[in-house]
Formats: sequence, structure tokens, C-alpha cells
Amino acid sequence: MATQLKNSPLNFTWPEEGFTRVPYWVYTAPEIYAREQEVVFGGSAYSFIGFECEIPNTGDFRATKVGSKPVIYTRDETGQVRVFANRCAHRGVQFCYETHGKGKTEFICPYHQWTYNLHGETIAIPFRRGLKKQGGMPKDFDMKQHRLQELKVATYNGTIFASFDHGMPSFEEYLGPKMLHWVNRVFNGRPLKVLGYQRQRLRSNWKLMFENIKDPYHASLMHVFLVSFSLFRADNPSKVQLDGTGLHGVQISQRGEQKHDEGTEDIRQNIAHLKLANPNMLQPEKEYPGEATVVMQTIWPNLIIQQQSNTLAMRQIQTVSPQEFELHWTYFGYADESEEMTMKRLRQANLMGPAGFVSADDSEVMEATQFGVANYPEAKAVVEMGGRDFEDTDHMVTESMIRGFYSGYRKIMGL
Amino acid sequence: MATQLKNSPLNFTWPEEGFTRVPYWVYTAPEIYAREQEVVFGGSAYSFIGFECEIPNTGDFRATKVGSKPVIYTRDETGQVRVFANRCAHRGVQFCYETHGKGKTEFICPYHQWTYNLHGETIAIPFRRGLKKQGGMPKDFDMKQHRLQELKVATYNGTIFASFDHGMPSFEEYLGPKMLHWVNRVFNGRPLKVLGYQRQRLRSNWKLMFENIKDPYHASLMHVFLVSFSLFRADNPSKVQLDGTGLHGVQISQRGEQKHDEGTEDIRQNIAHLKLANPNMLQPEKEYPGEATVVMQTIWPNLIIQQQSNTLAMRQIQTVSPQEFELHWTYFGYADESEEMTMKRLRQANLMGPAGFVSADDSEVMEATQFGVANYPEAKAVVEMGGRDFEDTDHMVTESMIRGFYSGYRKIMGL
Amino acid sequence: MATQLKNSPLNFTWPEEGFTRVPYWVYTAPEIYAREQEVVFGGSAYSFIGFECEIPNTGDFRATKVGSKPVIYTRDETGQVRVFANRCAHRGVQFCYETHGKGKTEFICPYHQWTYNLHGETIAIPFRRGLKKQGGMPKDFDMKQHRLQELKVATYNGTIFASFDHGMPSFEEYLGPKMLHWVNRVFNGRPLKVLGYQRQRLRSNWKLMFENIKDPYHASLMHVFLVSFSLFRADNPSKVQLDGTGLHGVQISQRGEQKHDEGTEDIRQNIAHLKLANPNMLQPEKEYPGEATVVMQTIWPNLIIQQQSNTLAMRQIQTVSPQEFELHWTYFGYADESEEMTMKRLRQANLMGPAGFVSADDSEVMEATQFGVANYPEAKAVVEMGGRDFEDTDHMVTESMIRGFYSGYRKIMGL
Amino acid sequence: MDAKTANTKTGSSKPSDARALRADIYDFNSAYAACIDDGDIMLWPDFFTEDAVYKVIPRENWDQNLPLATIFAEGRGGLIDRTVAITKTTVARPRYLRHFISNIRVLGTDTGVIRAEANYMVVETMPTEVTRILSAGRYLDKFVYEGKELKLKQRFCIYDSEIVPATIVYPF
Amino acid sequence: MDAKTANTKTGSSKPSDARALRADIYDFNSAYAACIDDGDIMLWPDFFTEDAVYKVIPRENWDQNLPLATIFAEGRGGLIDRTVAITKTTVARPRYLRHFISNIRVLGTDTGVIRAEANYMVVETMPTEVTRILSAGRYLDKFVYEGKELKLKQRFCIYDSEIVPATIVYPF
Amino acid sequence: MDAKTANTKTGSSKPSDARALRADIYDFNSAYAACIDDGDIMLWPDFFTEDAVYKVIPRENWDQNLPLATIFAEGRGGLIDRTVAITKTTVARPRYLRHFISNIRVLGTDTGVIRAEANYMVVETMPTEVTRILSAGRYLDKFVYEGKELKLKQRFCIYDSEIVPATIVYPF
Ligand code: FES
Ligand code: FES
Ligand code: FES
Ligand SMILES: [Fe+3]
Ligand SMILES: [Fe+3]
Ligand SMILES: [Fe+3]
Repeated sequence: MATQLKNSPLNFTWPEEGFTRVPYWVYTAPEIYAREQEVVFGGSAYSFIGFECEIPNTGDFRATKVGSKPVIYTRDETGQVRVFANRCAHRGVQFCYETHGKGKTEFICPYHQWTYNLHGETIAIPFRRGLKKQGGMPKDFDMKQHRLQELKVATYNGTIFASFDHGMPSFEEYLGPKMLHWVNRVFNGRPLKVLGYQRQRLRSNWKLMFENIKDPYHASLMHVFLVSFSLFRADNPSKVQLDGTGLHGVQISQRGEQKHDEGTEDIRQNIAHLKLANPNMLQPEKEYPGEATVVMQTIWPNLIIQQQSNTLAMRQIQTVSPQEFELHWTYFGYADESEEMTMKRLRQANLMGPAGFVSADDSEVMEATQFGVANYPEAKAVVEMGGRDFEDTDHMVTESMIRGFYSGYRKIMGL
Repeated sequence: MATQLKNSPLNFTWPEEGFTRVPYWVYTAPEIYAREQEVVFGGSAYSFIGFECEIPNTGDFRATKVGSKPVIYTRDETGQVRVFANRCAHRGVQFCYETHGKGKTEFICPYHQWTYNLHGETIAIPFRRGLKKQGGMPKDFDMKQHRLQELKVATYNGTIFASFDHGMPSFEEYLGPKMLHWVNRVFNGRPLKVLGYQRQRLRSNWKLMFENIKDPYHASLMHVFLVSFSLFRADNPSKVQLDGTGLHGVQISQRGEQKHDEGTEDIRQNIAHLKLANPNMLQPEKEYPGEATVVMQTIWPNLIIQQQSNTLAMRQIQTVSPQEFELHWTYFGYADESEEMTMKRLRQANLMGPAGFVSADDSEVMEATQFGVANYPEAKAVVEMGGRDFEDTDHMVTESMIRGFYSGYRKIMGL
Repeated sequence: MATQLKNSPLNFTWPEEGFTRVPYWVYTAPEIYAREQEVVFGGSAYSFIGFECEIPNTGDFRATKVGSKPVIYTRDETGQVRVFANRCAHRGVQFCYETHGKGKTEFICPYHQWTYNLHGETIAIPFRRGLKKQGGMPKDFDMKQHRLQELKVATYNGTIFASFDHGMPSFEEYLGPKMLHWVNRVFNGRPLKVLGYQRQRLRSNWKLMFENIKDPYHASLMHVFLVSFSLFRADNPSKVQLDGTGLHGVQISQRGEQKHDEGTEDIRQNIAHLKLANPNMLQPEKEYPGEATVVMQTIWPNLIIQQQSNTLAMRQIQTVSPQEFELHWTYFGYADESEEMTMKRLRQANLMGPAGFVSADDSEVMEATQFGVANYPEAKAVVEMGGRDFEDTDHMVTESMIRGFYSGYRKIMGL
Repeated sequence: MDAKTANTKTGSSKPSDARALRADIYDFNSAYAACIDDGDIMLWPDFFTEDAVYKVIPRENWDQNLPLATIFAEGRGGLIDRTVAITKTTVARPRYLRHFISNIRVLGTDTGVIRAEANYMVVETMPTEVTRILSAGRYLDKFVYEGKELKLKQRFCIYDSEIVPATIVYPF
Repeated sequence: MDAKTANTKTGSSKPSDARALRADIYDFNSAYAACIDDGDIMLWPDFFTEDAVYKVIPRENWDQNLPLATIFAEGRGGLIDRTVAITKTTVARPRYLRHFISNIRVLGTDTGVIRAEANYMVVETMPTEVTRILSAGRYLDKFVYEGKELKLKQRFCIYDSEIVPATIVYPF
Repeated sequence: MDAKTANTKTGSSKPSDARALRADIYDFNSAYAACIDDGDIMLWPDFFTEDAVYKVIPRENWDQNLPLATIFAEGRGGLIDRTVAITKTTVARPRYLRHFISNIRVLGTDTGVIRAEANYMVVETMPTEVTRILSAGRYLDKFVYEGKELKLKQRFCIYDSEIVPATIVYPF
């Protein structure tokens, strides 16, 4: 993937219909993938990194990825969160072997023990001055010029985002007030706690994950479990909102009654009579103002914020190859919540993740999409549900957010 | 593989000797593979799909592939066989998850339940008119323009072939009378029955499978089992025939006596004394007019019709990557044959397939060829046994069919 | 990998700093890898093949690889060592299936039994003259033109090297006197014996293996075991030598006392008090003149000669893909040595190989480097320890040999 | 022979009833696996007690004392709901699973509850794909006898394979 | 101890002779695997009765009641022919196989014929390649005692791994 | 029941004490694996006798009678040195190992030394990677009883997986 050269033109032509079509080569071409690493994940965007509560103290750290690029996040002695490429300034070693840890005062690369403080500055190079007057680095070698690559960090009410572009505006500006409103709903300043992780690798292009979650249309049709228990129904009050770029979006909906009517007549597999043998798995409790019970927000380029009833999770997208991505789920709650509420979240977690009563459908269909499109590069998707433009709607019967996504994607990719 | 652009030139130069040489880059280059998907499997050729008897009734279906392209075949309510790309018209999902099934009246994509009748026409799009006057597809959206991609189908005495090119001539014209003659031998209108399947994946380029089977020369040398039991010997009466393009071919031969003479003196491993502890595995019964006991026919671009004694099989080639292909064996007999004959076929099946006393040699040598050539792209095969042209012969001591194959291949590939 | 065309330009630009920087695309780009196969392993270099004592008698043989190219080495009836591409002259089969064997008077390809003598000449082609006057090779077919591809072989005191370039100078000239001096130390004409093999596959580019072993700087820092037992210390007398091209190199060092002082104060993990519960694993015996106890010599393009105390091994690099290589270890001793000495070698072997107390650190850090650099193609290594040029030194505090390596590499690759 | 003679004969370090216990668990696990691999998944809850707890837990959560499980079925009801979802609501591609359960260890018995462990590997074969390792890990079990039948009061599947390949449809 | 005391002691649900039976099958399978993995393949037929039937069957054929097998050896003779082909006529690259047989289940005994099942995995290592899963599936067995020796009257290897990686040279 | 009745009842070909012996080895191997997979590697040497020899040997060396091993630990001391290196000096990335030990065969006993074999598979999971086969092969064991405890006097791990994926950090 390293062969893409900066600014070399991509020999691909987007269908003339524009963002109501998605050409299938966009899910498979190595050149596209390499360019995405460069201008999407390596470019001017805030990628989700993790939570502040995962690294509460100075020297706590975790490893993650921005796209395919390994990074670590840690907290320095001033309490500031720092994000660095997990790549030694000397000869590139992924110097941090552990996935997480604590109590670091510095990071030492195992290879030659170049040592970095919690600001990513190189503070020690063994034998820099040589040994017994022999060897060592050149006199004019400037350690300041050889430090860990740092990312610009934005923390927001306990969440951590970062960008390889230090010219980025503030996170608030990046998201804009409309999107920020929904972020504020869950991340309202209340201290957070992590309940655990789930991770899965899909043989699917990463963009299909966004298409999936930006697509309320499917939720009311494919997810028999959701629909049967009316956790999500097309005919429940609901809306879709996008930011100006189309890259960020949110779908808002509310739970209904279990029933069979217009909303479900189109849904062949709806099982109105379905009952749970152990109902305690689904006894949601209202915890946010307003009627919305489901808010799924997508933040470019790698995050889905999931609030489905009481199950809260960040779904972070990591890319592996043109035809593989990983989904890393971090489930969370609030530090000061009751044990009962935590238990509700853990029980409702059965809906989500690699074995989720709902999400399993999605991981299966995303791979099925990749297998369907991978060998038909000349064909294309048609994305016209709800019209041919992208705008906010007061309903779920639309692919508006997908059109918005590709509108923004094409600009960034120069496609 | 999706990155090959239509009509872009291939930067490869065939050796000046022409089709008596095969340059080894033809077995490994991603650009060649992508072009093959486009112009060979996706182009003007009839690929073998399956048998009519596999889908006897309306709504029966099976999944297979044309090259790397997933398709399904089914039977509509008029009894006509239909072949469709297994790719939803909406956003590309491989909508048919099952490998086979029955009783379909329509195909429903799991993602958004776009529904297709057995003609591949889109007959239902949930929320197409929106819900409660909201959303839905644009007024001018024409379902007719968004249907399953259908392939042109040719059925011939129980076999099913299909092409992505709807301008194809009839199957009879495609094969020509000389080739058709041999197809008619086995597929004479007698109703067929499937005895079972065998599948294997080889780390080898798909063309090496054709080289192998278009090469009677090797059979009398490598296959000690065949030779020792005189099931196939170079000195048995035999011949080779090709069609005008060189792409299709057939080798015809007959069983001889177990012996040791000129025909085998060149065959070092011939074991004239070899006996079966359980002879019932090899008690062939004559079932076709004429003396031929072995007829191996290759039909461009993905089929081998195998008749070795009483074991009948279609060997379908599916491509996986430049250096991998799969061989899918469908063993069959006649619906009205005796149990004894069926048992003979099942016993003789020990000769063929992934564990075949004969075919195991072939799968091993095909991988050994790939490993031999993959890292010597600058080298080339010499294909001069039996001369430097391709024509019919009354003997097996020739690579005529391989030369014919590459003559046709180069024209189609523009190489 | 077969798609690289001879003499096509590589679209990569080396950093202007020159060989004090290594751009990370050099470890991942398929085009670079393909070119390396062509001009490095397939070009004008002597690759290590094996030992003469592995094939003592006529007809003994072993299989190995030059880069990614499969070859075999054998001994002909005159006692001369021969190296051939393991690729049949007919249609490319890796005709030698076994990894090693003996007693061959000829090599017979399994596919059509083309037969080669121990000189690689084609001596038999079954049915070459046809059968019963039918078929066969063209009258003017010249078997001499179709033989096994032979490599130019150089044997030196029991070692075997070979090159695809028959215009190569002698091995002595190739290495030059300075490098030859160190080869002579271990390979002094004393008959050798092989003690066994170890093999490992690393998800790392092959050049990182050379960087690792051409880097004495890391040894005194990363290898806690080495340092703690003072088997290798930066402050032990030691030196580095290169040939003129920079491609070959050697580091020479000597054991010291277990201690804690300037040499180790920079080494955080030094465990001065470390003791072996079973000391017999480390009771080296002097066996060469001079003070040196550790001599690690790198011979372009695929060999490391290891002499660490009494453990002797050839480490042969085989390439698998741009991001994978294999290390094949052949441990040896002298045919006439005492059982005690052999036992010392076997015990000290615990230091090396896939589970080595020392080498395990290296295999781990090589993969960690690949993972660190693979997705940052725009970044580069800084290689300035010991200066910005490459020359011999009387100390270990230098990356001189790495700079030399890339100086030579760039010339050969045209980068 | 009785335990004692066994011990004297072979120096066996285990009383014979521990042997029989492990043998029962071996048979239980074999039947359990067969139910999932080749049998009727709807019968899977019958291997558990009424108040059983079944969890599939990423090893990292277990090691960090994080409470999240990937599957969390409470009681026979929770197990039944899982089987209903598998068979009625989940839209998953067909696949074959195959369980390999080995290294069974009986850790002890308190008041009728037998604590045991085993290593498990589940390999998965998707149609037209080669067989792959879906999950490898450890069972943390609590068994009780209901009559002569062993039942699981607890099965925690702590999985090393933290990066799940695609989807977990059937239980481990 | 006798079965009854065993049962009272441990609540064991199995009579002791079923235990001994499974133990015999375990030992049989271990010897069977060792013969293929590390032993002399020519001795493989000795694990079968004179009239034995050995089949290697793709699971899809088994599930669809299609009669085709990938290997179909009838009687000791058919097994011997297979070993002769393996050792004398087949032109195959060298390889290592390794069998893992677990979850043995004794299903019952009728008139001296013991029906049993097991899960098997066979991993394959080709020279200079990493170890891979060659086949995973289930044995459907029928055993009989010839004297004190168990013999296979039937072994059907129903394999999940329908896409065979290259070639099946040695039996499962 | 005693061995004889067992034999008459089931035709068992093994004396009961051989059964108990295999059972002890099974339990031993399960504990051995748990020590490496989930336990404290520092306790690993306790599974061996004072004079034990532990080797990890590529099958090609074994088959060609080449003396080189990949790991060669002599005596309790050599085993302890290995654990010290693993925990104190080796700079290796974290990983999970999981052992699957099956097909245990008791080959015989001479003067208190029990010769046994087993097939083993060790799968490895690196952080953020899918589980892979690290090594498959065979144990060649010599056991002795120290009191009622089995100890390994010899464990040779002959591995088919000659191309080691990266690094062997923990023992097989
Ligand atoms: S690579 Fe990190 S210190 Fe040298
Ligand atoms: S992708 Fe098939 S219905 Fe939407
Ligand atoms: S390929 Fe070797 S003899 Fe034909
Ligand atoms: Fe969904
Ligand atoms: Fe053949
Ligand atoms: Fe090192």
C-alpha cells in the first residue's frame, strides 16, 4: 500500500450520475486505499482515538490505529492527552509493544532505547555522544528534529480525537453546532467509565460500514429483532440530520409498541408475536431528555457513536486492507451511575457487537456486499432512496446520509 | 483486481516465437488476471453453469461463479433456466446466501428487501413510495432500469451454459459441429442425475488446468496408475481434435491391455504387474458406441467434460486470484441407469477428484508448476511436442491443443 | 510480483539526504520487490546456497531459494557442485519435489519425464521422436537449447555460492581480501559437518534483517541476555569493517566480564547479577586465533555468517513477499571436532534461532519495525549513528554498515 | 479395581471418582459440541441448569476485570432467547462449526458444584471457503448433577481470539 | 469400584463398561492417527475389518443424500489398494499430516457393533510452508471387537472443509 | 470392576492400570498446558524431574538424525534459565498461547519410566491479530512418578511446523 505517490492522479472515473451512484472499484482498488490512507486518515480529519477515562493518570497509555496507522495515546505530567505515531523516530519500530499500560514516565524503544518523554520529545539516545570518545551521533545532530510524530489532539467531554494535520480547526468547529448537539447528548460532561471492548475483522471495505450505519432504511427491514421488538421502526417518529459537508450525520429515532401495521407490512420477517423468555435483557430505562431512544451518529472518518436504549458504544473503524476493516467497540457508561443501570447496559449489549442480535446482521451483510461487488468493478450502486440530493429529513426512508458521505468523500479524494 | 481499466493497454510483450512459447508472467500478473475477468469470463464466451437436473422445478436454485463473478441459476415459472449475477441491483449485496435451495417464488435481498421475480425483474422495493408520504424513491425512478444483471443462457441436453454477452451466437454455433459431436456423446438427451460434488482449491493459475487437460502427452507418462492399468496409454488408439479457434478441444482414447512394450518403455514408473486387491474398483462397462473409452473435452473458458470409463464429471474452473483457482467437480450419471452402473461410477470415482488415484497427480503438478514459474517471470514454457502449429492428430504425442489454446487466448486478450 | 518489466523506471524518489535516510516505501512496495528479484537476487551477486558437506556424494541434492527463486544444488559425477533453477525446461514445473535426497543419476520431471543429467543437460524427452512415427518434437528441435537453467557456482572452503550472472568474477574477487579474511577465519579448510536446521518466517521486509545484523549499536542495548552475560558489550574491544561497495560487512567483538559500568549505564535492562541455573549452556571455548569471540559477517545479498562463541551458523535470507521473508539457519561445526565441542555448540544454540535467548529479540523487533513503518510510506529512518558516511571503525557505536548497505543498494536498484 | 489399588498399582494421584467425574465432563462436552456442530441448536439450552449463566468473554475484558461480555445469557430463558434469535431473527450466511474440547481439568467440588476448565477451539467453514479458526480459548465451568445428568450452572468462554473474524452466530 | 458405586459416588451417568469402551476407542484412534502421522501407512488397513467400508465424504454430499465420496474404499482390499497407490503410483509432494481426534461419543451397541462418533481435525505441513488446516469434520464409526482388538467396520469421514486445499494424499 | 471383568465385559484390550496411567498423563498434560496458557510460567519447571531433558526439535532434524534442537534445556536448571529469559531478558511482544494435547499413547514402562506420546497443537494469538497455528507436532515423553505425582523426565516436542511463524517465546 506504500506505493501510492503523493499527488499522482488516480485513473478512475466516477459515474456521471454523481453521488447517487457508487462505483464498485471504490471498494477494492489498492490505489484508492493507499490514497485514503494519505488524504483521509492521514489528512485533515479528526479521528476518534479513545476515552480520557481509559488513561486517567499521567503515564497511562493505550495503542490504537488511525486508519491503518498505529498510534498511542497517553497523558503527560500536565494532565494533557497526547497522541503519537507508534513509530520510533530512529528507524521506525512500533516501539510500544503493549496494547495498554500505566505508569510510564517515558517511552523507550526496545531496539536502541531511544527514549521519549510524555510530550514525544527525544530525551535520550544511548551513545549519542559515543562511548570512550568513539562513535555517537554527529555533533550537529538535533534531537529536536527527531521526535515522535505527534498528532493534533482534541478532547471533548471525555472523548479523544486526533488529526495528523496540525492546521485543523477546533473539534467544535470541525463538527459544527448541529452535530455537536447530538454529541453533547451522551457526552454531557458526566464522567465516563468503560465497560469493555469487542473487536471484529470484516472482509469488507471500510466505507461499507459507514454506508450501513448511515442507512436507516435497512434498519427497519433487515433487523427482524429490532423491528419485532419495535426498538426501531420506520414508522416510529424519527429523523436524519447531516452537516454541510455531508461527511458527518446522525439518525434519531424512538422506540414504539410491538405491533403490526403499515410500518411493518413491508417487512416480511416481522414477528409481531415474538416474546423474550428472559425479558430482563430488554428493559430500557429513559436516561436522556426528549423522546429519542436511538441515536446513531457518524463522525468522519472513523467513528460511530451508538446510543441504542441504554447500550452506549463507540464503534471505531480501523482499516486493514482494501477489502478488510476492523470494528473496535468500546462500551461505556457513566462513572456515577447505579449498578442497575450498568447491568442494563451489559444485558442490552446482547444486541450489539460480533454476536449482537442486531449487529450480527450487519457484519454478515457487509461481507456479503463486498463479495457481491468485488468482482464486478464495472457495476455501481444506486443510492436514490429519499431523493437525489442530501438534506435533513423527518423520516428514516432515505439514503440521504450516504449521498452526503460520497459528496464529501469525492471532494477529499479528488474523485 | 478491480483496478484494471477497460481498454487500457497491457504492458506485456508475448515472446516472438508465438504460441509455441508461454511467458510465465501470464500466470501471475494482477493486470492479466483483471483483464481476464473482463474479456474472458466477463466477455463473449459461454461458461458452464450447471445441470438442469440440479434445478428441476420452478424456484429451485444454485449458486456458482463465472470466473470470479458470483452468479445464481434458477428456473422460472415457465420452466426456463435463468442465470443472474448474485449482486443486488440496489447496493450490490450477494443477496443469495445459500449455496442451493428450492421453492423460491422470488429472491429477496436481505439488506433492504428489494425483491426480484424469477425473471430477475425488480418487483418490490420496500418504501418505494415512501411511508406516510415521506421519503421513497424519486417519482421518475424506473424499476425496469434496476434489475438483476441477467446472463444469456444456453441449455443443451441437460447442461446449462451462460454468457455476460447477450450478443452471443447459439451454443451450437459457439462450439461448432466437430466439438458438438463429442458433447452429444455423453449428453445425448438421456435424463441426467447428479451423484455428488467435489471441490478443491489450487495455488495455481487457472490456465494451468487447461494446459493440463489439453495435454494428453503427460497422461501417458505421469499417471502411473492409469498407465499401469492401461486405462490410458500413448500407444492405445487415440486422437486429438480442436475447433477453429483452438479454444475448444477434445482428446479421445481407448483402454488397452496391461502390457509392457514400446508404449511404456519410455514410462519409467510403469508397473506392469500392478494388481488391485479389490478389482471391483475398476470393472468398466462399455456404454457408448465406438471404441473410445476416454473422452476429455475442454470447452472455453471454464469447463472440462470428463468421461473416463464409467466415471462422468463436469470440472468447472473458478478463479480466485492470479495464483489460485478452484476446481468444482460435478459427478453425474443417467437418471434411468441401473444401480450397478451407478455403483461402477461411484467406485471409479476413486480415480478422480482431490484424492483421485489419477487426478491427485495433476493437482500436485499444477501447484508445482505455479511454484516453478511464479518467480521466473522472464522465463517461458516451450510447447513444441507434435509440432509448432495446432491441428487434429490421430495420436496423443502432441501439445497441439495447448498451442491452440494460446492462439485463441492471445487474440481475446490482445496479447 | 511478475509484473515488473525489465528496465521500466521506478516511480520512487529517494530522500535527498541520501543513505543516511531510508524511505519506508522501500519495505512495502511491490514494484521495489519485483525489481529486487530481478536485479538483486536474479542479478550480479553471489547468493549463499549451502555447504558441500550437505551433498558429499555424486547425486546428493538439496533444494533452496535465491531470493524467491527456487533452485537445487547437487554434485555431478566429476564431484563438481551444480546449482540449477528448480524449473523444468519444458513447462516450468518445480521438478524436484523433495527438499533433499541422494543417489540421483539424473533428475526426472514428474510431468512429462524430461530427464536431466547432473550437468543440467536434457538427456531424454519421452516420445521426442514420436511414437510409431507419429508426433514427437520437431526435427530441428535442439535439446541443447532447452536445458535446466544453471547458475554460476563458486565453492569456497566447503561453502557454496551461486549467481544467475555467468559473467561474475571469482568469489574471492567478489568479496575482496578484507572480507575474505574473516570468511577464512571460520572456513579455513577444515572439513565441516551440519548440526541441524532452523527456519522461521517473519512478516518483515528482508532488508530489515540486514539492517539488524549490520547494526552492532542495537546489540549492546536490546539484547539484555547478551549484555548481562557480557557476551557482547559496546565497551568490549570491537570493530566494524566494510568492503568498498558497502554491501558486505563484518562486526568483530570479544567477550568481557560481567560488570556494571559506563558501557552498561546506558543499558537500562542490564541485569549484572544474572546467573544461569545451569551454567553449562554458556561455557565457551576459544577456538580461533586472536581475541575476537563474536564475528558477524554479512555477505550481499542473502547471507549472515554467525560466529558467536562456539555457535556457528549460516543465516540465509529467502524472500517471500514485499512484507515477508524467511530466515534459514544452518548450524555447523567441524567434522573432526570433539564431542564436547559439538555439545557446546548445541548448548550455545539456545542463544540463536526462533527461540534464541538473543535472536528472539531480533525477530520480534523486525516484525515490530515492519508494523511501524508499513503504513507510514511518507516517513523515513534516520541512520546517523557514527556519522553520515560509511567506513571501518574500531568501535560498535555506529550504523556505518547500514549506510554502506544502502549506498550499494541504491546503485544496484537505480534508486 | 478400587481407587486405592489403582493408586498403589499405578501411583495414580487421583481418586477414581475424580476420574469418573472427568469422564462424565468429557462425555458432556462431546454431546454439547455435537449439539452445536451437527445437532439441533434448539436443544442447546438443555445442557444448562434453570439458573445458568453463559458468557462469551474477550480475554482482554476478563483480564482487565471489565464486565462486558460478547454474549451474556442469563438463565434458561436467556439461552432460549439466543437460540430463537439464531434460528428466527438473525440474517446470517450458512456455515459449519466444529468444536475441539481438550485439556479438561476438574478443579474441585464445593457443596455439589464442580468447578472445571477446558481448552476449546472452534473452527468455522463458510460455504466455498477454506476452514479457519473462529475462536480459541478456555471454558470456565461450574457443573452440577441433576440426577445422573451433568448440567452447566456456568460456562464462561474466555476467548483469546479477540479479533473475531466477522460474526459469532453459534455459541462456543 | 463397580459401576453402581461409581454412580452413587459421582452420580456418573455412564456404566463403567461404557467408560472402558470409550477408553478403548480413544486408544484405537490414537494408534490410528499415529500410524498415518508418524508410522507406516501400509499398516493402516489393519485397523479395519475384512469387510470394512471407509469413505471420505464432503459434508454437502452427505447432507443432500448424494452418494459420491471423495475416497471410497471397500473392504480390506480397497484399503490396501489405497495404500499401494499412495506409496507406489501417486506422484505427490512430500508433506506432514497431524490428526487431532476429540469429542469421542459412543452412541450405542447393537449385536456387537459399536456405533461411535468423534470430531477430527487434520493439519498439513508442506515443506517450506506454514502449517494449515487440511480438513475438519466428523467420524461416523462402527467398531467391532476381534478378540480384544477393536477394528473399524466402518469409518465415514464427513468433512466440513469442502474446498479441499490442493490434494488429499493420506487418509483422514 | 477389576481389569479382568472389564476385559470380559467390553473386550477391553488394556489392563485397567494402563487406563489409570493414561488418565494420569491426560491430567498432567492438562495442568502442563494450563500453566503455560493461563498460569505462571515460572512454575513450568516443576513439571519436570531434576535431571529432565526438554527439547523442541524441528522434525527435519529428528528425521535426519541431526542433533540440533531449537530449545535444549538440560535439567531443572536449564528449564529455570528458560523461564528467567522469558520473563526477564527477552524483549518480546505480548501474545496468548493455547495448547491442544490429544491422542495420548502410553507406549510402555521400563523400570518405572513410562514412555508416552501425544499430538500437540499450539495456537497463538497476537494482539490485534487473528489466531493462527504456531506449531503442530508430537510429544515424545518419558514420565516417572515422584510419589503420586507424575514428572517429565523427558519431553521432546518434534514439530512439523518447521517454518516457525516469527518467534517461539513460550514452550510447547
Ligand atoms: S528503532 Fe527505535 S531506537 Fe532505534
Ligand atoms: S442492497 Fe439489496 S436491497 Fe439494498
Ligand atoms: S513440464 Fe517438466 S517434463 Fe513437461
Ligand atoms: Fe444495521
Ligand atoms: Fe492428468
Ligand atoms: Fe540482534
